[in-house]
Amino acid sequence: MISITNLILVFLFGSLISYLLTKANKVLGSIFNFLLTAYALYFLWNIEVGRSEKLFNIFSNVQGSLTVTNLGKFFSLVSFLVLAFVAFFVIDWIRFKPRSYAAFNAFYLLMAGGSLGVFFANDLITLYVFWEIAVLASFLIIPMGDESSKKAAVTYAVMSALGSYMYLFAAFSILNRYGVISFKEVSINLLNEASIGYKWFVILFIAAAGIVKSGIFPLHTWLRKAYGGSPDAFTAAFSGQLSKLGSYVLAISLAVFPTVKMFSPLYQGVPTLNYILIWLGNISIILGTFMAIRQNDMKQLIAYSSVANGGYILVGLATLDSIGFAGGLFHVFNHAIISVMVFLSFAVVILRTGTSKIDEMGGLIWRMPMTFVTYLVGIISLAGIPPTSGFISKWMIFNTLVRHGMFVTAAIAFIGSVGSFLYVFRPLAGVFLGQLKKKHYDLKEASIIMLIPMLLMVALTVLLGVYPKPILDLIVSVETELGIKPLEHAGTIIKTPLGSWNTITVFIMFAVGFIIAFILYLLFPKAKKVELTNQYTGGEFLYNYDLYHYATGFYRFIERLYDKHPSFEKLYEMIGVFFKSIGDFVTGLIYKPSPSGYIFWISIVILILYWVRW
Amino acid sequence: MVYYISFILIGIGIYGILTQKNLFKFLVSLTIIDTAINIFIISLGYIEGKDVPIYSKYTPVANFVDPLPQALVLTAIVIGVGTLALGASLLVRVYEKYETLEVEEIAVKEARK
Amino acid sequence: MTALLIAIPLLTAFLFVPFKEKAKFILPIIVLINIVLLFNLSINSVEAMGGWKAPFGIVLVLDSASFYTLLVVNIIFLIISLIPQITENGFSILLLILLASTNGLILTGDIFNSFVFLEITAAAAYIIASLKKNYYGAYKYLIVGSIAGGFYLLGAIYSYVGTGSLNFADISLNLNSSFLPFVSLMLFIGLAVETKILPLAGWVPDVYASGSPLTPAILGTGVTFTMMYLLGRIFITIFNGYFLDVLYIFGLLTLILAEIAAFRQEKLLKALAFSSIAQAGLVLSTISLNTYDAIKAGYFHLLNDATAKIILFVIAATVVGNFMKNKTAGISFSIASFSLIGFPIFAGFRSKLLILQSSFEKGDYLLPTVLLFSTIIEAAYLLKWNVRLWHNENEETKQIPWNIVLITLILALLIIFIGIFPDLYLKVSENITDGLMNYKAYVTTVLGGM
Amino acid sequence: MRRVFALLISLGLILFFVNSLSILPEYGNVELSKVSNAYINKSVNGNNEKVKFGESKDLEDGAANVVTSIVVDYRSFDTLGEVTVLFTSALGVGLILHGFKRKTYGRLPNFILRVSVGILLPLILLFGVYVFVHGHLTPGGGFPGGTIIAAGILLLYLSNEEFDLSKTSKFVESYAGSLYIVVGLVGLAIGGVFLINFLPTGVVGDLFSAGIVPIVYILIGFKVGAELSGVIADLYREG
Amino acid sequence: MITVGYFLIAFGAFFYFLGGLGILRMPDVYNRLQAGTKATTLGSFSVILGVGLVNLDYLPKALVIIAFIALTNPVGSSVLARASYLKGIKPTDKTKVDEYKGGDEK
Amino acid sequence: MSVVNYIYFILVGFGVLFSFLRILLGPTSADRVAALDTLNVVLTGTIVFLALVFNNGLYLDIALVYGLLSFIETVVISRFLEGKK
Amino acid sequence: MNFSVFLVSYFTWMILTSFTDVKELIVGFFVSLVISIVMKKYYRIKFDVKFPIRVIKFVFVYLPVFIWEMIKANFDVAFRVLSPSLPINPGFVKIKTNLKKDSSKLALANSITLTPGTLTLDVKEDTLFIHWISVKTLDEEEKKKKIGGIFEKILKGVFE
Ligand code: NA
Ligand code: NA
Repeated sequence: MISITNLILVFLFGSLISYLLTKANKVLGSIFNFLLTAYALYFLWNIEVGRSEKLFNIFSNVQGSLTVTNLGKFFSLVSFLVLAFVAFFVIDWIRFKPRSYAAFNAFYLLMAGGSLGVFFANDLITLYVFWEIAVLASFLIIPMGDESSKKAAVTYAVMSALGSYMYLFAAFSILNRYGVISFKEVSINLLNEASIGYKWFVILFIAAAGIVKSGIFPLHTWLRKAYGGSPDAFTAAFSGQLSKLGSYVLAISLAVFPTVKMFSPLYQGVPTLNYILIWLGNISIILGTFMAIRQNDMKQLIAYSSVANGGYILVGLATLDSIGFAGGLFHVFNHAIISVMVFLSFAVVILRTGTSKIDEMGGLIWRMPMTFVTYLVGIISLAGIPPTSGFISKWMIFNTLVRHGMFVTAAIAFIGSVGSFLYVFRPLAGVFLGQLKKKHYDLKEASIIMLIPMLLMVALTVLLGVYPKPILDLIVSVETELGIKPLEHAGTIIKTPLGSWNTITVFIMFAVGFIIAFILYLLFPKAKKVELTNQYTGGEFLYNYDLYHYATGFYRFIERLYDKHPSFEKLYEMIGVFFKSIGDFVTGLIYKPSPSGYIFWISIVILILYWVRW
Repeated sequence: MVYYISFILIGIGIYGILTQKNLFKFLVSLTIIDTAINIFIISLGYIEGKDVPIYSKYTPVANFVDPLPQALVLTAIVIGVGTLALGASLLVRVYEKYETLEVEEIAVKEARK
Repeated sequence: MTALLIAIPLLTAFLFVPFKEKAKFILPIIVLINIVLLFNLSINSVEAMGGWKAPFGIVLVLDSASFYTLLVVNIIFLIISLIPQITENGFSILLLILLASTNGLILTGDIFNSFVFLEITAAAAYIIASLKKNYYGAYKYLIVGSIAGGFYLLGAIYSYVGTGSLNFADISLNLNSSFLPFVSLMLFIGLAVETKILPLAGWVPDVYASGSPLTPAILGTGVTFTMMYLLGRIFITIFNGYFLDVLYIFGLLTLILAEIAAFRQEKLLKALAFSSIAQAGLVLSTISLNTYDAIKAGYFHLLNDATAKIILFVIAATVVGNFMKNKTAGISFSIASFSLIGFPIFAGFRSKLLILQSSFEKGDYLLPTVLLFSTIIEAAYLLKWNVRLWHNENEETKQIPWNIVLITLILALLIIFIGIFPDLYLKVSENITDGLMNYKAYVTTVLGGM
Repeated sequence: MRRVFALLISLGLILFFVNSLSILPEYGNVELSKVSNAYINKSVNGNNEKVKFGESKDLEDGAANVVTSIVVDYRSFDTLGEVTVLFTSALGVGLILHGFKRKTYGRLPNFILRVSVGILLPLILLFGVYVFVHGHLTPGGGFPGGTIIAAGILLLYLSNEEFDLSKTSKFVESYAGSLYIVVGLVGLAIGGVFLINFLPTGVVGDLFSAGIVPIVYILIGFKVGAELSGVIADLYREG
Repeated sequence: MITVGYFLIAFGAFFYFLGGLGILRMPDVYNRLQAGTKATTLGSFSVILGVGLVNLDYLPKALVIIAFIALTNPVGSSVLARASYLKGIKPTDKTKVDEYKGGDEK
Repeated sequence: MSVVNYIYFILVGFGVLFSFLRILLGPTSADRVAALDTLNVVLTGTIVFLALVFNNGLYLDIALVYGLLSFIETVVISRFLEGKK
Repeated sequence: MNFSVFLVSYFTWMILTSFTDVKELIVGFFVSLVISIVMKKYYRIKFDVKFPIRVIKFVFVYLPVFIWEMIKANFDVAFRVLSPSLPINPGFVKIKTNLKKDSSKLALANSITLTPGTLTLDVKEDTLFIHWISVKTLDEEEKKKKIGGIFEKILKGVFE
């Protein structure tokens, strides 16, 4: 078995090979990508926890190293599951990409390599290094998407930089204060740290990187445009894999650095800091849900849903409760798979129709039934409807919230769940149901190559919804490692103080329900199909489809509630404008049209320095 | 007194640069400042009752003012001349390009581009 | 022998006056000779010009700081000289003069002599600044540069009055402390203009963004490096840390303000010019921390900045349109940008780490904060420009010459190499730091056992 | 308002300088620095005798004009730099004004000026040469001498619509400058040090004294004359 | 000899004074030049010759300077007067005749 | 003969003062140049006189250089004033 | 090489160096030689057999008259400047001259400039343009006599 370091290097240099291969033959390069990610997945499945490798000297006295932990293993498995599936999808998808395809594949591997390093980094700075590699690689892929992606990429990079640099600042502060950076030693030092303020600063600053990456309020604004604009297949990996780096860092800052032991509990064993993070998660849930509802672009819609789901994950992790934390981790897995299903089916739709606007489509179920099924299962899981695995994780989180008496939070999480019904239904109805447009009559279903990963994900989701044991086992080992009371489960039965959950029973119940519903559907007469253009009014034919597309103003009644809402997106835009005006001011200050200005400054500097200093 | 004169000349030069709007006058002000600095340096080497630092039949043995500032000023003057020539040639070109040496008119023409 | 580093390029420049156009062929050879010669000189030697010993005559001091600075600057000249396309007819003779004067500035142990070389450098710089018909910009530079030169001269004279000597080492030993404020203030004004410290760096955007690749490529790298060295020599070695607190504040202000201004620019070259100002500010405030690690980090970053800036400026001024038809150049450009922003793998990351570590070590939290904040701004505009240059399609694009592509690519690979194995640059900056900080050794070397 | 500000700033700067008077010696009451003392007594390398005009022989430096002995001997390296500044400027003026033609006024040249310059010119040149040949003995030297020569050329430009400087000046400039460095290099070869005064220094005050000093000053005279003439020629052009 | 020399110096100084006064009092540039040139030329002759007489060592060079001034001073004034005229600087209103009009044409 | 020195410097002092006034008053640039030219001649003579005052013949050389340069100054400025046709 | 240039230069050199030093004479010889070679194109005075006579005439005839006229001129200036009414009656006049050589015309122009009430502005062929501080007549012959008068005759003797 090769070392992790070598595997990472294989990815980093593999990106060059991938570039050349793809340049020569698109499919070949993509197959290479798939094989590499698939091998990594296999490698990670078999990797033994506790392995440690020296990496490089960061400073003469500080050594960077890699260590395999259960937490890292869990996250990396989830990641490479997503990466491998998306890579498989890309094998066919990339044939339709006219430019930048070679760079796409190269950066894809670069991102994978970076992520691998992040999950096995043993210290703050090594993590940062790989983190930035992954960020850079993803930044490079984003602008290969549509027009809006150019700006989105920069916004993404800036927000990432904000998070990363807060993290880096904290990391160096720690290095300077304790002389160590490995997670284990740092957490020991933090436990003995006398200054409460310092602990707050460190944890919040480190968490900042995770907050940005997983799109938690208030640093979520980059997400809509970045997901919406980036290349369609990549969005799946972006949401399914890359955002999980954020969750990973959040898990580290909350559990590896044991906040429970560092801060006195505020309520029911949950420390203040965690409470604050839970509230950030709450807001993200609300915000993501309600913003998703009003999107017309299906990718941007699910992008907002990612904000909400990032919120769920954070809420789960921040409880630091046996079941809550497990729920958070489980949701990491679920959301990863859901993202792949949803965004890959979107990728197919966009590939075939050339648009991502909901109101420009309709009735695609008749042309792309398999894609529809993938999306359907994806959103069922997303909405947390049993018997999918999406329900289990949400249920674990609800359970914990209720148990800890956080009823407001629980209510919010519930509202978010209900809201998700609303938004996932909009693409469902707008894109797949309803009238098929004339121009879409000749559309074809996705190719076999594309369908394989999509349908495998469908199967996986249902399977794990029924039999979540493999995941739960992994989660238990993580919790054990982190000193959190491990989840009690018996393969398909999850035990909680509020009762237990038997996945098989639930599955059977729902399966029966579905069958009955389907029979009913077949029995009852169907509505007559009408051509959309056959509408007329006052003797005039109407050609303005959009006005009559029923996805237009779909949730107008809800949207009216918050039409003129204050938003952080606007706030950041304002900050941008503010900086530009400062920029103008500074430019004007320094850069003068006449030499007088320069001499003015020389004189002023002399006068000020002289009179101030001496 | 000489110190004050050179300081005032520096002040005049600075004032000139701060208030002028004609590019040529900047060069003039610059020259004033240069000259003032040179006067100042020379005066720093002046010793009352002493002679120009040249052994000659008029002053066969040393009874000289400080020769070093003079030597330095000689260098500074030549450097100043060089700068002046460069500035002048640049002005010729500026005038050729904008047909004016007024700062504001140039700014207008630049903005129009 | 040390004097040959100045004499050879100067002699060549004089000889080639009647055949200015031919100078571009001789330039690389001369630079190469200089580098070879440099390696044959012994470190920690003092050479008295005309045989007049310090403090009476002018001495050239070759210690580890000046040796390595010379090495860096001469290599920069070598790189530039290998791109003859960017030197317009006759301008390469100016590079010979500039080479002589920067070498002189680095070697000289005499404050008035440094003024003279400063003025040569400035004169050559004004002329180079006038490339691409940028006469007005060059004129503005000339005015501000001359005033600054005047203050530097005054500083030199004041130190003469306060010491009775013009020798650096002598000044360092004997300068009457009542002179320190005046002398350091005046020298600071003189150097601030050339080292691009705000608010005295207003000339930079005009000069660097004229569209000529040569102007920023040489002024923003070789000359800047020389000036930063001189600044270090004066304020660290000679004044032994006096005044550095002021430099620290000015450096920070420069860093943050220039980044904000760069963010606002609508022309790439102007943005790069402001970025160049900002990086100078960063280096300045880092070395102002006046610890071994900080100074090392400062010069290390200066090296990285120079490497990146050559690539950025040369490509930005030669590539019209987008990178898709000039992919290699585009990749080099992006690598240089990433290095400036400080992404891992790239050299700039290393310097950022070193700066952060050294400032934390000093107990300074302000510099890291400002640095990280300004890096975000820098990332914003550099990445924006990268995206624009890679992904705009409508502009027409010309192929750029192979040697520019090759040289920038080699430099870009160097950036990655340094990012992974930083020892080469570290060694250089350690040696520079050693030389600059070892105040006693300098004085003893120059003045003998005084 | 702008003027008031400018006035305040200028006054502030003047005040800044005036404040520095507290550390400066009183005017006319300066103490000769140790360096200058050594220069005047020609004792950098340890000569304890008093220097006497027309008598002292074979000193470390033989120039009667102490300023010259500083400029061309003790601090000759500065002067090389100074020459380079001028050289660079002359070069720059040429590069900047490249492509221009000789300026004309389009009117009858001034008869009186033309004729008088015709008579004066050789005398001006002679005087210029006189000044730099005696640079080590009398006030003056290569820079004023060269300037005088260039002034003569300027007069020629002013009085004559056709005159244009020949290429010869470029060669004069080039060779004079190069020879300066060559003199320095010869010193390096003979004495092991760049710009060392390797010729006998003679008797203080003698025309043939001071070693390389008069030679260098003559070279400088030619170079400066040629350079300034070149600058004049270039500035006397138009697009 | 020395007395004569000093007398000449004092005499010359008086004409220097007159030259300055003429420059100040005369109404236009042409008249100013008239007064200034004549007075300063004679003044210079007198002063410089006086210096040469007081110290005979200086006499040769003094004569060179006198010759030089004799040649350049009137030329300078002529050149300036012509330039003023060509630039169009108006003479005083008292000026009656102008026979120079168009004198510079080829 | 310090009496002569006094006489000389008082008379010449007034001459210089008057010229200065004219330089300041103008009104045209030609007037200023005329005054400057006069002033320069006076100064040339005065430098010669200084040779006597300081008993140093080197001033004669200086006077010659000064005289030459001031003549050229006048000619240059005149040529500049005259302008193009 | 131009011999007259050489002579004038060498003579000037000797005055400048006070005829003292043999080394100076040697150096001066070479300097004058070079200048006379370089300057052959630009010099205006030619030496011939009549040269000594000309010098004698110049020194003993021209100079006394010139100096006398100049002193007169200065008292004229003194009178005008010092009198409160500033008695002037200026004008620009032209006079014809018979002198042919450039150098003699220059001498005439300079002489006129330095003598009472007149200032030469320009010379064009045989015409001198003069600023006259008190115009007394506009008659050609009388003008010529009053302004150029004696000098023209003397200069003809000296130069031509
Ligand atoms: Na005159
Ligand atoms: Na007259």
